[in-house]
Amino acid sequence: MSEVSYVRTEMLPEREPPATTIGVIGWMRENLFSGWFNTALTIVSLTFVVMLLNAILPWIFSPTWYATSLGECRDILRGMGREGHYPGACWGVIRDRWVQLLFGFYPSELYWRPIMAFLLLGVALAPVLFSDRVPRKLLWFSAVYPFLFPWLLWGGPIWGPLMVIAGFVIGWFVYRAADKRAGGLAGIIAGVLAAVIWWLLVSGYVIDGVSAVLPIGIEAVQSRNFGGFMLSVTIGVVAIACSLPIGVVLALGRQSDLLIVKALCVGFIEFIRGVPLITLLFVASTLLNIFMPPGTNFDIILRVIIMATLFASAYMAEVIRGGLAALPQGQYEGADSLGLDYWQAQRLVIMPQALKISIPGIVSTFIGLFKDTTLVSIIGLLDPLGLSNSIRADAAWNGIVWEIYGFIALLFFAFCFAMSRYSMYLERKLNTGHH
Amino acid sequence: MATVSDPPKEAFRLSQLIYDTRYRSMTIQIVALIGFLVLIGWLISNTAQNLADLGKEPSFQFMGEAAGYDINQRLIDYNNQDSHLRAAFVGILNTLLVAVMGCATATILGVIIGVLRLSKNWLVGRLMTVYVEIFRNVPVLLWIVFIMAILIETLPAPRDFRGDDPVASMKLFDTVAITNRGVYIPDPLFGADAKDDKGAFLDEPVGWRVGLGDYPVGASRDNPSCERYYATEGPGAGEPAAGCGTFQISLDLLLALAVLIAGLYASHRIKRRADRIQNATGVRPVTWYLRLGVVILPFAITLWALGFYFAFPELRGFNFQGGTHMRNSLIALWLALSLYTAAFIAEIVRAGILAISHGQTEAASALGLRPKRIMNLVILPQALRVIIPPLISNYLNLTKNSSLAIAVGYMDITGTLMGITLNQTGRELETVLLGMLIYLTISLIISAVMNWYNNSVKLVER
Amino acid sequence: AGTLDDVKARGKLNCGVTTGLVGFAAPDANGEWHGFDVAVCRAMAAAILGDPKAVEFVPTTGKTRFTALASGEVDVLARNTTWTLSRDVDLKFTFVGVNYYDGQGFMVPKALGVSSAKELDGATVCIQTGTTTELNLADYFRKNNISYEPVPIETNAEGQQQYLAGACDTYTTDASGLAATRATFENPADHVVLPEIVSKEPLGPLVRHGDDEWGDVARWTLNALIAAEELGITSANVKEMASAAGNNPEINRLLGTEGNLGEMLGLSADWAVNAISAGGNYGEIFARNIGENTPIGLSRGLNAQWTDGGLLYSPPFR
Amino acid sequence: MSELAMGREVDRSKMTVSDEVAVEITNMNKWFGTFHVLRDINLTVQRGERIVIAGPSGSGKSTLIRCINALEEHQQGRIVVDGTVLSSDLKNIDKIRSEVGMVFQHFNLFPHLTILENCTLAPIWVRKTPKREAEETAMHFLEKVKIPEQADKYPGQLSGGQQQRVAIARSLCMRPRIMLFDEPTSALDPEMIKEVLDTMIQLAEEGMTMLCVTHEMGFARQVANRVIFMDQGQIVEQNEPEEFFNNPQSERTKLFLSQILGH
Amino acid sequence: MSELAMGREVDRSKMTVSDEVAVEITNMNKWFGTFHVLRDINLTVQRGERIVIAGPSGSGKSTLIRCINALEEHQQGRIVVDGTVLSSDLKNIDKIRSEVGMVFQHFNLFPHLTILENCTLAPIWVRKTPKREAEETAMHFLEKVKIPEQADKYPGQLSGGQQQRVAIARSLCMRPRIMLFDEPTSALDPEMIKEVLDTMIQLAEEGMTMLCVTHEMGFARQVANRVIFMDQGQIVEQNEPEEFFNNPQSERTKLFLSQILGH
Ligand SMILES: Nc1ncnc2c1ncn2[C@@H]1O[C@H](COP(=O)(O)OP(=O)(O)OP(=O)(O)O)[C@@H](O)[C@H]1O
Ligand SMILES: Nc1ncnc2c1ncn2[C@@H]1O[C@H](COP(=O)(O)OP(=O)(O)OP(=O)(O)O)[C@@H](O)[C@H]1O
Ligand SMILES: [Mg+2]
Ligand SMILES: [Mg+2]
Repeated sequence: MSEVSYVRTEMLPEREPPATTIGVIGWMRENLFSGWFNTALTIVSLTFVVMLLNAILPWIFSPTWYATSLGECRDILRGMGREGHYPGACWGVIRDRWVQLLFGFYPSELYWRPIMAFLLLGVALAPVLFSDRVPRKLLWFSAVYPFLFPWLLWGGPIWGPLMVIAGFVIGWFVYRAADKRAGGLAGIIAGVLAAVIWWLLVSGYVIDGVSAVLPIGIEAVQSRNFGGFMLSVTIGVVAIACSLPIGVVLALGRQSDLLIVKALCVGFIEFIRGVPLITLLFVASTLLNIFMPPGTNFDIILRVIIMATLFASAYMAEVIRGGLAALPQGQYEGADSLGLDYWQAQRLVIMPQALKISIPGIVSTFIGLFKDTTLVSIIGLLDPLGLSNSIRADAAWNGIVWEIYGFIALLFFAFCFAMSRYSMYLERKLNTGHH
Repeated sequence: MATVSDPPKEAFRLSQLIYDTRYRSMTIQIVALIGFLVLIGWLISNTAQNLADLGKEPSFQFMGEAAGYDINQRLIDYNNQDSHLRAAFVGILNTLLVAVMGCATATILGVIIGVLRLSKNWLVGRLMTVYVEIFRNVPVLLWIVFIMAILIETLPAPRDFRGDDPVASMKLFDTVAITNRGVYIPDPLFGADAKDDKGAFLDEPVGWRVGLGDYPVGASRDNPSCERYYATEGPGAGEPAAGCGTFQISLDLLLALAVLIAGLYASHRIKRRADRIQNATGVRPVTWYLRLGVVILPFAITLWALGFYFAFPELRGFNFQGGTHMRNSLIALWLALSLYTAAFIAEIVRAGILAISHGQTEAASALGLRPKRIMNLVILPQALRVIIPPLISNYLNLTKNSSLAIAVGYMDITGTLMGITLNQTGRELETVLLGMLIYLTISLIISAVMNWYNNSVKLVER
Repeated sequence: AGTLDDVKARGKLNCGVTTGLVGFAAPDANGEWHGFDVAVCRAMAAAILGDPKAVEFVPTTGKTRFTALASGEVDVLARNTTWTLSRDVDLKFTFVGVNYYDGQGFMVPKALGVSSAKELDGATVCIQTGTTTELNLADYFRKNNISYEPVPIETNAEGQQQYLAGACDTYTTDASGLAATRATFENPADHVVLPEIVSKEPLGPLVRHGDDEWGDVARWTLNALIAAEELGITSANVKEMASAAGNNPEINRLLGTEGNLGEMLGLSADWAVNAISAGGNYGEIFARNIGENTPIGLSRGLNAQWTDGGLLYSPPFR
Repeated sequence: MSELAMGREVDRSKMTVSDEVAVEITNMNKWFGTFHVLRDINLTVQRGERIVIAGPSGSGKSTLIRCINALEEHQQGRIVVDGTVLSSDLKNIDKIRSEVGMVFQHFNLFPHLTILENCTLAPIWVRKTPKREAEETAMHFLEKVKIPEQADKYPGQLSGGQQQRVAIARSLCMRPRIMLFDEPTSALDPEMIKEVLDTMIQLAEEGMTMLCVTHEMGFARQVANRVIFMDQGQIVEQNEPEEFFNNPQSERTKLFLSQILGH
Repeated sequence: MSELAMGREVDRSKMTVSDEVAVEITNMNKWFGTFHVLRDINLTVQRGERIVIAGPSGSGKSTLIRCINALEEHQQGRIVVDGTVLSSDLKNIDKIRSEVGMVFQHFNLFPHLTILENCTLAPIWVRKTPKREAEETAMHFLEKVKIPEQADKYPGQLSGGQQQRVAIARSLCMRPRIMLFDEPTSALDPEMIKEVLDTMIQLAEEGMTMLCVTHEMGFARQVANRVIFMDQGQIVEQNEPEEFFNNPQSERTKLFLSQILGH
């Protein structure tokens, strides 16, 4: 055995690594040129990127911002000596139509309303999405916002949304009263019934009466004036918001051990998820009126929103079911042992947690739905994609293709990319969650 | 010790329906069921009344009437005198065609991109990230019309191939023509298919290698198109003409496929034998050439014997003739769906591989396994369990998204049944419901496969 | 209540148009709709409500247009729709007249050297789906026993794009559409419209079956525009002519200075004055939207007054 | 097993057993599917009694006490809690649950609510106590379990021992007449076991009726007035703690005790 | 730290050290980016030696032994394992890896393979052993680690201690000449530590050359013939266990030992 005993008397200092492993050279060796295969890959990709940019950049840089027709663009480019198949982009069409692509036919003097609605959406979502940084008081605003949003967009007398709120309030009081006398389930049924009766039968007269006396309101805007990007966002936001409660109910139904309820929920969810959205939109455009009592007439955008809501609810139900499944059994038992009944347990203990876990999934569902709103162009709604056709039907811009598609793609990309990043951030936060 | 006396056996009280856990669930379910039935009844009665007002009796009779329109791409015989039902069937086949092609391509692309995204090469990794983000965050419909526009605008038109000094020329030794009407590729044909331009049969078949010809399923002697099929002599005797039978199966193709499958089976046996030898001796014999040969040789011989040849596309008249024509609409839809779905699959593949902890690779390399073996024996079997369920749900999405075919005029089931048929007959209720039913069936089949797979590969846990 | 009352109560006319077709209907940058079909709706709005701007335009596709009308979502459909028996009888609509006599034609590039549709054997044909053209085309080629390859497209803009890029050899649609499309080409002279007109395509506004009062309003508004041209009433002189009864009794009856035609229709006496002031008489509308001095440059052709050898022939206002 | 609770003298003065019956179980049977978990259980608990249930894993201890507050349904036999017969009638179940507190092995606090909210949730919604009053009660019990200062924190921010004490306080806020404990200390680190056991002892000293599944034999010796030994779904032996530990009758009990006290 | 391995007398009869060199590390340096993890390491291990490496967290212990079987690349210096110089030559790396077994803190068994398949995978694919033979070897080693009856189960069905023993068996199936252990017991519950340490002692008794990163000082005392103390990427002190524990030289060693044995 050799001399084993060894004591280091002075500690060695930290030294710089060999030059080839650090700095730009080290980084390139490590990340771009490690081995012949990687080197080849690097060269191929570089060539590809250069070729792509070479093809696209000259087209993009084209001084046609102020052109008023495609012909004028062509003249400008010809004047610069740029001819050929694709001499350059014709950006005039974007300058001419970008407002329309954003707002559709919404009256221009009322643009502040959708802008405000979407800005306030941010405020209303803040307490939900950034619960750790925003005061909880703001939740009140979040609760009112679902009524504010449609009012701002569609306008009309203030009494409409107020009466809807009144329905909830009435339902709540009836629930409280019936709950005391007859217990949870009966209370809920009575509450829901009271609210529905109020909305369907009573509120119409009340609105008419009150608005005759006190005509407070803002100018009404028909939903067929909605268009462009605003239409996409509106469909997406309304459908997701409305699908949330339906999704919760469906998810609970699917989780329950009541066979018939479960079968109904599973049937609905699987049906909706099994057919393409476009067929549901066909239903909206051709069949929904047939299903309704004779004489009812929703306009097409409302019908689309209804179908989009049903569509989103099925996906939402699955997302929430995931959230429910992630909760430990002990939470249910804890609530049971304290004597909370089923609905109290759901409302106070289970749902707050399950929904929080589900937020990233909800955001993803929203992104998916939002992208899918472009499908409404197929049934003739003028979302950005539908508008692109109308714009091309204008004699001045007949023949334009890439500029509009590019602009629309950019809008969608910016929006969806931001949201997907946010949802990833949420997921990380949930994974490392503090409490 | 105090005792509680037994309460008297109680009779059934109405309140038990609500408060007794035994009956309560029944009550809720029956209320739900009644509510559901009332809703359905309400919808049906509304529908009936509305239809009566419009004077439209729900009926599927129109499906038997002549469709009157033409479909450019069809996998089975079809002309404008065929029924709407057959047109719908052509549509279903087209849907399935693009779905299958899309799933295959999306998987291949997705796996490559997903793996490249994990590459140590910074540039490649970044490029793939850009790809994934761009494709996921832009609506698929936009991609479809975008790619269609690219195909139409940037590829040469057939007229560019014309003239003494054509602008464009065919690719791959004049066998493939890429035009903005689609791509023409060589068409694999058998001896029996040799016909002249007009589709008439050549008097002199190509020697003895004439193949077996087609078999018309559902042919009958009453059908005038089948005259030649039942004839025993004359040119093309025994050959069914178009329109004979519900559909026709190429016997040559069937035989060739059978031989191919047999070859694959033999190759599988060889692999099994190699496994056995390895188990016995530890050394795995080299068998790839055997396995390749046993697949390819018999297949090639069969093809030769059946008079297999390629029909090359050729510019004649307005268009290229001969060869298989993959139309723009198909290509655009196929590419867009594949590229879009590939972005999602890439993420799934990446996540699947990342889900396998680094420790697994380390442990395997510490045992002396080579990287390729580690991939095959350790990483992939585990990653596949993570990857396949979401993969299949992406297949489902792709299939559903194929209904956007309508945006580029690809005649799938949405284009035929829920498109032109709906429009020409005004039967919204019947066509849309039937269309939904078809999609639902396809989806349910796919998800049944998914569930079966999920259950069969669950990792065993404590 | 009848549609007329509904419209009056609503204060707006709901009018179904295309999602965009050059010359016939398209929104401009301000969201205002313009075009030949649009003008009919504006005239109707003016006649009924006195305000040509009181129209809501509902863009429809080939697929959704009939449902929109049948379900009551629109009051009138002015979307270059061909009048056919089955649409009238089976789909239960009433065509109130013809505002454009059209026929399906073919456009080909000059370079192709084709001079007749019969030479199109084996050609690739771009065709809008969901229209009668699809069936006409199939019939025509079958009748002449020649083959073709249809390329279905959804909108005119797409058709134009495919045709220009050479993805189809010929583009077929109504001749008006062809001319309109050709007019916006960079080099219109490089393309010809073939002489064959393979079908009759009388295009006109339509309403639902069963509400004849409303059908009358639509029918006679259209007729008023046509008659106005025949009688020499223009947007420039209509005010003056309506200010006092003139010596042409028909003009007087039309402009409400004599008789009670407006009342019979359930409209005000000056309904026709309003309709004509909205965008002028038929000839003015034609000239402004699709006529020879517009980029589209259609000649009147069949759509000239009967007095000029055309087919436009308004029943008398009496 | 840990004998950590032995630190102080236990004051048995208030730990009197009254004549009233708190829980009475007669011929109770329960099956999970075809598996017979509880067989002919007969058990009477007087008000003020402190019962410790012990037995090997899987012997049905948890199932037994979960039957008492209807977390599990039993299929045969009778359970009477505080004069109320446990039937499938929801009202009875509600009544019993608000009379019976339960503490779990894994605390089962609600992570999205603060400690105070955890404690006031049930009083407010089930007992319909005004919020102010519920909060006062909650603070009282939090002081009793010695963590009033944590009231505004979330469960995730507390140690295991603290969480379990909150769980006890939460149950007490409903002012239950019977407390059930299901291995309240077995998910805890040794240092924390003591603080929880102390709290339980304190509760016992105040005369609470307790049924406690635990392997803390020190606690059983000090506090219990009966130890019940279960095996294979049956009550095999029950006795006073002294007798039970020093002079077990059944073979199985002896084996179990030797294992559990052996090292 | 747990001294659970102390249960039995260790038989040192076979634990002889030969003259042959098993591992020789000369002036080895390694950086992670610009961070200097290993600094001028010099270490010679004789065949049959059992070396325990200790040191504070982050001192580079894991990195050092991972360099020995090329799981990490070193940038300067020479490592010779069993006569083979560790270079970037793939063949050498393969050779070394099949001579050197490694056991990880987190077992890293392959969850999709049964225990038996885990053990036969490498012998079949790397050593080209016939399957039958590989399985026999595997069963032999599984018996040695005392879990032959689990051969057909999946890793997920085993307890941590069992899994770690399987991991040891899996390494042994390659019949390595040197074994590396990286904190093999630190992810285990106390009861399980003992069974794993027992297995390792048994291995040592049979004369296996071992390098073991561990904080089980009882094990070090009983089995090791050298303890190496590392700090900040350097070998600060090495000595025989008796000397090392009773008479540490360097200040850092003393501090470390006081912390680790302090309670
Ligand atoms: N929900 C259930 N479904 C089916 N079997 C169950 C269920 N809950 C418990 N069991 C089984 O019933 C038996 C008794 O379980 P129980 O939890 O009451 O035992 P225990 O005595 O509390 O054991 P431990 O000391 O491990 O907590 C066990 O065999 C268990 O596997
Ligand atoms: N892959 C890596 N990249 C960068 N730094 C690393 C990497 N692996 C380890 N390090 C760093 O190198 C240092 C030494 O790590 P090592 O794992 O060898 O420490 P250790 O002595 O085993 O500590 P422990 O007792 O915590 O396992 C640590 O500071 C660690 O953060
Ligand atoms: Mg238990
Ligand atoms: Mg380490």
